[in-house]
Amino acid sequence: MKKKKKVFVQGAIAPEFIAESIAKHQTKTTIGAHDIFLGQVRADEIDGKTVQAIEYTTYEEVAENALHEIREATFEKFTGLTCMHIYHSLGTVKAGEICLFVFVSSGHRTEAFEACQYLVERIKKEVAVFGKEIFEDNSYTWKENTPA
Amino acid sequence: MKKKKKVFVQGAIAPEFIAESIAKHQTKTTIGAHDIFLGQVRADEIDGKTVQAIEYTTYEEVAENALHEIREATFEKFTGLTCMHIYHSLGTVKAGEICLFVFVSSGHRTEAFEACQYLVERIKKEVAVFGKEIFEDNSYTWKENTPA
Amino acid sequence: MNELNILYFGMLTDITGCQKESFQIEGNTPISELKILLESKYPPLKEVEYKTTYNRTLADDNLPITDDAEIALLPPFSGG
Amino acid sequence: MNELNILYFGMLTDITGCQKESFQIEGNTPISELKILLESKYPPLKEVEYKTTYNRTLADDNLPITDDAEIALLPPFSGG
Repeated sequence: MKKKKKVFVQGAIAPEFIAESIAKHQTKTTIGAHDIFLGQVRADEIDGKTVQAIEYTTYEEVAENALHEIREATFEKFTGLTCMHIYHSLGTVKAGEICLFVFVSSGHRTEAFEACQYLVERIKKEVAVFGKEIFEDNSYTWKENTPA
Repeated sequence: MKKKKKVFVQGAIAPEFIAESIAKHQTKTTIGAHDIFLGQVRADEIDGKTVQAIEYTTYEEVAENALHEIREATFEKFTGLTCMHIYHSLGTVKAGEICLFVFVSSGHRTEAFEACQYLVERIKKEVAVFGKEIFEDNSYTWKENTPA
Repeated sequence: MNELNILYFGMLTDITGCQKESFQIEGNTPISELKILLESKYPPLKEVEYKTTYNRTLADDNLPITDDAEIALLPPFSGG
Repeated sequence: MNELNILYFGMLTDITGCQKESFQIEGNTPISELKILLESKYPPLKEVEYKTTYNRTLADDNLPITDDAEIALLPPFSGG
């Protein structure tokens, strides 16, 4: 059993952090394809009010156990994967900022695409994270995920 | 008819360039999902020799016409797309460096995933780019794309 | 008697007004019984969907609570 | 007579030894005839797969060449 990797980061995920993650893979020359999914907070309009930010909370140990299981299952299902990285924000992420970063690498493109999409679907469905959509007047509503 | 966008860049695509592209989308707050595909040059072993770099050439006008058509078809097929960016290297790209950057954004995740994969398949198949795989002793072989 | 530490997450905290509380129950009470007790304390809980964990593992309603445990009530997830 | 500018790409340049050359043909010669002429000049061309463009547009073999044109021979693409 591999060690559990750090997934949760405080606040938004910076584009520079994504660039650094990409750069770190340039020594891995069996990789031919990366697929990166980024979730960005939308300024949705709900009942006439506009979302300014989402505040994320988690049940951290339970979320990390689920992520660990999802990660292992993905490596088993897609045997050509070289790497897999998942980062999710906690706390406040403003509209336009990035709250989810899923990064999958493999020798060839099809596995990278399929594994990345598989991961994102499972993360949204099975990981104990809760989003609170905050409006400009500080009122809020609880985010609901749509099925794919 | 939209104007043709610049696709070809000289040499490898830098991770910082990718970060800048991501950052530019943070003002577009209808976006909820980005999918980014990166093609990276593999150090494949072929007949006992290892690929050090790929040298890309193109028939530029013909390639740009095809890309323009692919872009228009993708916007038509995936009507929820917000943005689409395609960059491909010309000249020498070393093993481990990035030669293709396809960046698709939409309100929701499924369209971003599907459009990105659709674009990459069509680009590989329909765009007049030729890769010459260079070995350590400066001998070479012509790259062949595998079907998805 | 078992001493439970009950955690509430997401929208459930709007119903309970707190994120955690202590709760005492008879030994071997099944999760389903605990849910009835909590739903009578917080009636709007009956109207919402939630899952339950028992010591940080998802638990079926018929599982008996056999020790001083951490129980959490989790509404539908909305990460990403 | 039409004055053609013929371009070769990728692995085809290994066969022809050049990236472009001038070539004269009778007016209204179809692409298929031009291919036969080029394949007799460069026999290994017969063994490989390639597409042809006529003034930068993919062209069928039966299309007649009606002007001084740019013709390109393109082997399978291998971008990305």
